[in-house]
Amino acid sequence: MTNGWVDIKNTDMMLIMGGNPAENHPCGFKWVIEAKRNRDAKIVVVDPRFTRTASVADQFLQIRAGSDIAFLGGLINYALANNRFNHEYLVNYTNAAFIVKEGFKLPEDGLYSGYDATARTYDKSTWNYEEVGAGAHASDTHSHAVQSSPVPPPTLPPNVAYDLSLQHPRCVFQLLKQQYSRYTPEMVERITGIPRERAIKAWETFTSIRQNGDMKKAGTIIYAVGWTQHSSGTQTIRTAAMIQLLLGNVGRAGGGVNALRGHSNIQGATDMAGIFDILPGYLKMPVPADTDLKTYLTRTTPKASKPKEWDSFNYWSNTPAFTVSLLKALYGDAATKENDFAFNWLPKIDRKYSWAEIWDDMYNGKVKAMMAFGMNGVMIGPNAKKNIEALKKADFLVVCEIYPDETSEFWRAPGTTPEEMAKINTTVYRLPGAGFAEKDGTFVNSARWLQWKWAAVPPPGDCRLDQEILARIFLKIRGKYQQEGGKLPDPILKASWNYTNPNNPSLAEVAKELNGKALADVTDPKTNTTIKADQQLPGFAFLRDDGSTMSGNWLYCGSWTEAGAMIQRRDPADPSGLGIHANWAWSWPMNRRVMYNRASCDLNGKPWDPDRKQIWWSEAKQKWAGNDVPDFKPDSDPKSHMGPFIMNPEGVGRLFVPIGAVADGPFPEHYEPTESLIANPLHPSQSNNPIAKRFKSDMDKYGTPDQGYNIICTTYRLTEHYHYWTKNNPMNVQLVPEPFVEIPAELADQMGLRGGEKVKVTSARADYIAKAMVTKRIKPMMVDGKKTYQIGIPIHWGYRGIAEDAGKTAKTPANYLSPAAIDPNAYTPEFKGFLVKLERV
Amino acid sequence: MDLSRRSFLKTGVVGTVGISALGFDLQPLQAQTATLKIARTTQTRSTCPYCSVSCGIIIHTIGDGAKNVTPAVVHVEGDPDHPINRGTLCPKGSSLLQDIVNDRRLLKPQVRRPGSDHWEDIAWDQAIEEIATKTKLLRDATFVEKDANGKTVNRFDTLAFAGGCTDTNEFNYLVVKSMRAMGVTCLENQARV
Amino acid sequence: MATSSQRFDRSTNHFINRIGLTVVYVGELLRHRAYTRFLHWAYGIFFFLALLSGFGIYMPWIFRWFTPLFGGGAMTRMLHPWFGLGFVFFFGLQAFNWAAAMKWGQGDTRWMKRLRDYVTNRDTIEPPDVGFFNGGQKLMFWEIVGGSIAYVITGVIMWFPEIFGRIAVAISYVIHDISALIMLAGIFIHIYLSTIGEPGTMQAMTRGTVSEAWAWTHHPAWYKQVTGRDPAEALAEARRTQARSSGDQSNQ
Amino acid sequence: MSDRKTLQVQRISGHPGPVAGAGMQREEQVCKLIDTTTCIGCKACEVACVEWNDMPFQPTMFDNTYQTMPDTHWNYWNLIKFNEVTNEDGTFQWLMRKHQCMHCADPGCLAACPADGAIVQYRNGIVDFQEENCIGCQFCVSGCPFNVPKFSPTTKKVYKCTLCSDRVGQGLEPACIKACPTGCLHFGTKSDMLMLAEKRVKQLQTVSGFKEAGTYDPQTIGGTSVVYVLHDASNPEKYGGLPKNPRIPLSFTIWKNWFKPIGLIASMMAFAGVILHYVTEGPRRPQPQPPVKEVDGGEGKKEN
Repeated sequence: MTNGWVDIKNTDMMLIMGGNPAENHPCGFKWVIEAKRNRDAKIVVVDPRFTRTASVADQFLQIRAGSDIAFLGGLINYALANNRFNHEYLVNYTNAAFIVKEGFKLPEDGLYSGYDATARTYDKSTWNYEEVGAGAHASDTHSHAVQSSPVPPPTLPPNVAYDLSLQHPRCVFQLLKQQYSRYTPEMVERITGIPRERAIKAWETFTSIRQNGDMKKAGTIIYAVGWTQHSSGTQTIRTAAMIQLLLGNVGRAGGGVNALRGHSNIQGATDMAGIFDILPGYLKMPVPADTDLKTYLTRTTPKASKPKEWDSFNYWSNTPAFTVSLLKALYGDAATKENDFAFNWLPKIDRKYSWAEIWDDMYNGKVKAMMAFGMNGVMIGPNAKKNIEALKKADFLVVCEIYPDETSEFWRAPGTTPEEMAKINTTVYRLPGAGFAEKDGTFVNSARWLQWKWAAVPPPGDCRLDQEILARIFLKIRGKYQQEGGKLPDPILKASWNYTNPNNPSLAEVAKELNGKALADVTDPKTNTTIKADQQLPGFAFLRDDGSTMSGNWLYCGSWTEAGAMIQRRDPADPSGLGIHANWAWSWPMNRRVMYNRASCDLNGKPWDPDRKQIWWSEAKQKWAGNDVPDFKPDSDPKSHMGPFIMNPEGVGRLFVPIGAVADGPFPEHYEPTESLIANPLHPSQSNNPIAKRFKSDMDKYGTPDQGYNIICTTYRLTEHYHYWTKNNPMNVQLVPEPFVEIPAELADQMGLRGGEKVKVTSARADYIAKAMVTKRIKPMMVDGKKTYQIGIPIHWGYRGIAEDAGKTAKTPANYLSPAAIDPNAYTPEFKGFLVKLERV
Repeated sequence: MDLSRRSFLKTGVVGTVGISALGFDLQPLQAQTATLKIARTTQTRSTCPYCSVSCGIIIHTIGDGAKNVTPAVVHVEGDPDHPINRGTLCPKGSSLLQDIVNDRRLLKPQVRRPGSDHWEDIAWDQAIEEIATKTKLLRDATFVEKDANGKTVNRFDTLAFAGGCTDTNEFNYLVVKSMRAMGVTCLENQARV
Repeated sequence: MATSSQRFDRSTNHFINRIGLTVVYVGELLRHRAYTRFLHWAYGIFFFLALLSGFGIYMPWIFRWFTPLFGGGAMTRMLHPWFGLGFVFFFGLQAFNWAAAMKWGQGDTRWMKRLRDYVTNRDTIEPPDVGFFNGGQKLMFWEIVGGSIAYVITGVIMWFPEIFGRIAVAISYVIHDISALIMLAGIFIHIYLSTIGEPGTMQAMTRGTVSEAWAWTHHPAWYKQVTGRDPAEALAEARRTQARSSGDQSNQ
Repeated sequence: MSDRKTLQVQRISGHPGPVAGAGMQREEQVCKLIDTTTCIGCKACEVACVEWNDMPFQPTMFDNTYQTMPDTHWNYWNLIKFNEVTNEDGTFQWLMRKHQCMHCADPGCLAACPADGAIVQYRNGIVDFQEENCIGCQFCVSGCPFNVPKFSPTTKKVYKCTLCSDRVGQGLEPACIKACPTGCLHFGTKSDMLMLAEKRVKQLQTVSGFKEAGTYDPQTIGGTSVVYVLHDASNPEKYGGLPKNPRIPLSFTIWKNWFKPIGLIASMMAFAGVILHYVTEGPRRPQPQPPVKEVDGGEGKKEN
């Protein structure tokens, strides 16, 4: 979330799409209701089903799963055509005025310029800004790219050409107009199945906050994995961000683009780089070409790219300080200036190791072992049967869990015969971990708040704390390398593990390490404050690239300072009434509660809405002041025209994303889901996302309508259950005892099906059996002239659980059905909107 | 402490059967409500482990923290001070007691041997020893120090680590530290999906 | 057995009649055989159990002191329907036993018309057409039959409210109450008449016999039926005998 | 702090005469406000209720609905009723309503209950079952216009929502109210809740276009300590059978309060009657009676 949970109460308008917060985030949803109750805010809900969220919405639109970009593109088109944007914000805070390189082509035929059909990749060199006075130089970079191997990624020009009148035919604004002029109400109706008059009404409503560019009101967009879990997931979210930039809603109280993360600490897990492609604090993973630290830092540290007259903070220019501080934290004294701070000990990656790819690798015999700590990989899928088959080929599996789960029992998944079982040679260790109440530590919520929790009870039985289990395994391995030697033992032997109890590290000690401390005296030249060696750092401004500081995650620097654990603060005061709660816990970055809040003020530093003052430029103090912590250079006079989006080298928000930061195009384009009933009405010849990845194993099959897969199926959670966890909780099992399939009443009538009867859902990959819930909440829709039905399946049941063990279910996990097709940016599988057949059992 | 539900004290309303045979009993009437079951519990502040709203919760355990007491959870309720949830909880958060105290919990380490059709108990030390041995064997057998172009890559890409959604920052950091030190590239988390 | 005439309950060759002994002394007549008496006391007991438990529920604020007899309010409530069923069961058997004798006749209608004379003890002995049971007894019998049916129907409804719904229960509740109140009134009259109201009656339900005098006084037609003698004559003769003996006494 | 709290009683079931000591203390009437227009049917209130009251779990069945079970149960006092409604104008609504004891000002259960002290109404408006006095007759079940009290075949007693009298007595809010994520549940004094309700109703009418929006506080039973805000107050039935004009059957008011004692007295008249008969008319003995020796005062009319 750019903003926060409580901040939603400040909004005047909500578009809730690709998410069902009433169902999945009920306690956060209260702030939606507060806005409705106290500000007369409107709620527009767009979803394939009439959800619990829809039940309290002002408008509900039933959309075909996987067609979100079309609806949002239509919204952009509507806003542009009806003057529903703010010119000042658009020109100064976004790259609308930037001029794009010659040779860039919009995807009228479904492809941007630079597509390589054989490699299924784009050459992104034309996806860039025009450099001032360039033109002739344009070909240089290109020829350069052809000659050298591997291709160095294109870089942004330092001095960007721009046109503040927004009239230049290649300025971002004109290209944006051109791109989305194709998303007419008629086209949107064909693609999404939403009748045009209803779509127009929704667009009118949402953009009504920016009538004639008036900036008083703010609107928010709230989404969740209903957008992410598509083969164009990232681009869908991009479209939302563009709408918010266009409408001037980013950075403002009650505005923003708000991802509602689905779990208690996956925001933290992302920050902490529990994923293959980053290092803690969103630092990039090294690639083989990064032969030394300098090369890596040159590649990953962006340079400001902006109109000459403007200023850009370009915060990522501090990448070297962040990186070196991280290496000091990881390897301690073994990381020295001389050995490049042990940079080369880090693995270097040259391909993707994302979730679905790991399973594919295991299925293909490349990955031989897995350690799963609280991650039920079989249930999560996609194409879960393939995951089961993959595990059968593994050498060993370590599962740390608190309940018996499907992954640890893959070897006795339903349908496995004793003979087959005898042939499964995987050794499975199932280690009893500790539940949340037995552990302390920090969770990061969707609003980026780091909150410490305290342990209430000791782990039961012979359960151990997770960190103890992990530490003991690691230290045992380290001991073996110490005794026996082996391949590259140094990083293992020298990884910093200086905890008071190495076998069971105190999480408070780890939290302090995450914040980081000075290793030598460090002085901030501006304020002349000195942090003495061994003192906790007060913030990431003190991080250094010379090895005199260490920090496990620069984003968390400031979370546990000499003043104490900021993450344990419990002062609920909120003097501004804006829901900032600045002294409750701590949020990254540097306790800023609304990101990019510089954009809440006009060019002169005055809040757009005087009733919702977040920050402002204090002429007297020559500083930015406010109720929130300014997410900005604190002393940057508005006259210097520094862009509010300090994490972008441009300093402004990106309507157009240059140089392939988003792999499938600078502007989002609607592509059909991997499995779709229709050819893309925009460009039937290029129906799907050209660079979305599909897998090629014999278990990866993709269905088509010709094969009889004629119903769209989507998967989701219920408010009564939580993934694959509450099926062990008798209370939640009582609330919703059995799996079911939600089926439109019209379809059920056609099939002669009554609620409670069993149905079989079949995808190209597997079957799923459950009882039918016949409902009026899903209606048939007309998609590109065809009558289309959608059904829905909650994901919560597998083959171990209270209902499962009692024999009340068919023991078919929902993700048996879903395809392994992944988004090219976030590598998230397409769990929503695939094709199935439906039959009575 | 008397934890029994709806144990009523009766002032006047009840009892004294014979005396009130004619029903007229002029004692002032006050009916006793049930005992407040959390009146004497120990409270621990925690965070709900489910979604990302991060509702503050209060875990009530028996005993006052004295040495000779093993605290057991008797009730879980929202933390009214928490700015986001302000004491509210969803149906999952409200049933956290059954997540903490649950007879389906795994309580001892187990192993399933190759070809076996059942779990066997295994001692912790034995399990850790076996896991470490297998991991080292695999790493030493498959570690890639240099790629085809002779560039240092230091990859251990045959072992995957899958992190869960409720792992804390601190735990995740230890994962990154230990796994990246071994050269693990297949590092993924619920955050991806 | 002192009679050769056909008895209404001859067909009842119940084993209880073989166990229970009925001794008829000289000057007495067989009134109720053992089976009948057994039934009477059986439903009598259940009647009082049901009555006491019922009134514990009817108005606990007055009758709460009944409930400890049954183990408290909830237990009382739980037992009450079973008491009721017990009553209905045994009374049902009695109803079959007595069905013939309870048949309403012309004489009974005449008897009802003379009720006032009966209450004020105007007649020395009952009119000659009063048989084994008089009209009042028959009326009470049929009231209990009707009341029992009402009890069972309304009782079952109140026993299982979740099946029958709240309105049915609300109506049943009133009918059940009314039926109970009528029977309560009836039981006072019944007990009175069988004890101090008409001395000599009680032994009909204890030993099973009545004196001949009792018989010709209260049930002349039945007396005539079982003895073949005219009740009026029998009375006259008895008076004469009494006069003689009292004369003897006064002469002493 | 005391763990126990006594609450002032205003009314007692099956109790003769006035409530002794009534009016000894001031006490505000408390009230739950349920705004069905912001209810998302999340069932947090259901769980909070089960958890607070430590009620045992029970198996449920899939029934083609999100609703947990068809109706409340003796160990499940709080149930959200889900209704998919297509209105006459073609608009579709998924209505959710938290169903529980309404804590009527004029409680049908209390009126019906014959057991002294089994149901009490506190001065703060809470209608509470005191199970130890309950005799399990289930008349309260019939007396309730909302079908709330439920009988346990195991304990032979009747149970229902207590409005968390244990919590309220200690100054806390009821468990369901505290849990409610959206704030569709609210707790406070009745007057405050009515004010909030009116405000919300006005907003629904003017901003959200629900012309028939209204408050549900049925006066046929004297109002309730649980008040609903409905999108369509003209048709409460569509919210899972909320009666428009809930009433207590006359049998539990007129019959119970008036005719029952009168009937009893009438019955007892028979007792008086036979005594009187014995005194005035005397017994009726088999004839001939023994001769009378002397007659005291009367003219010996019995002598025939």
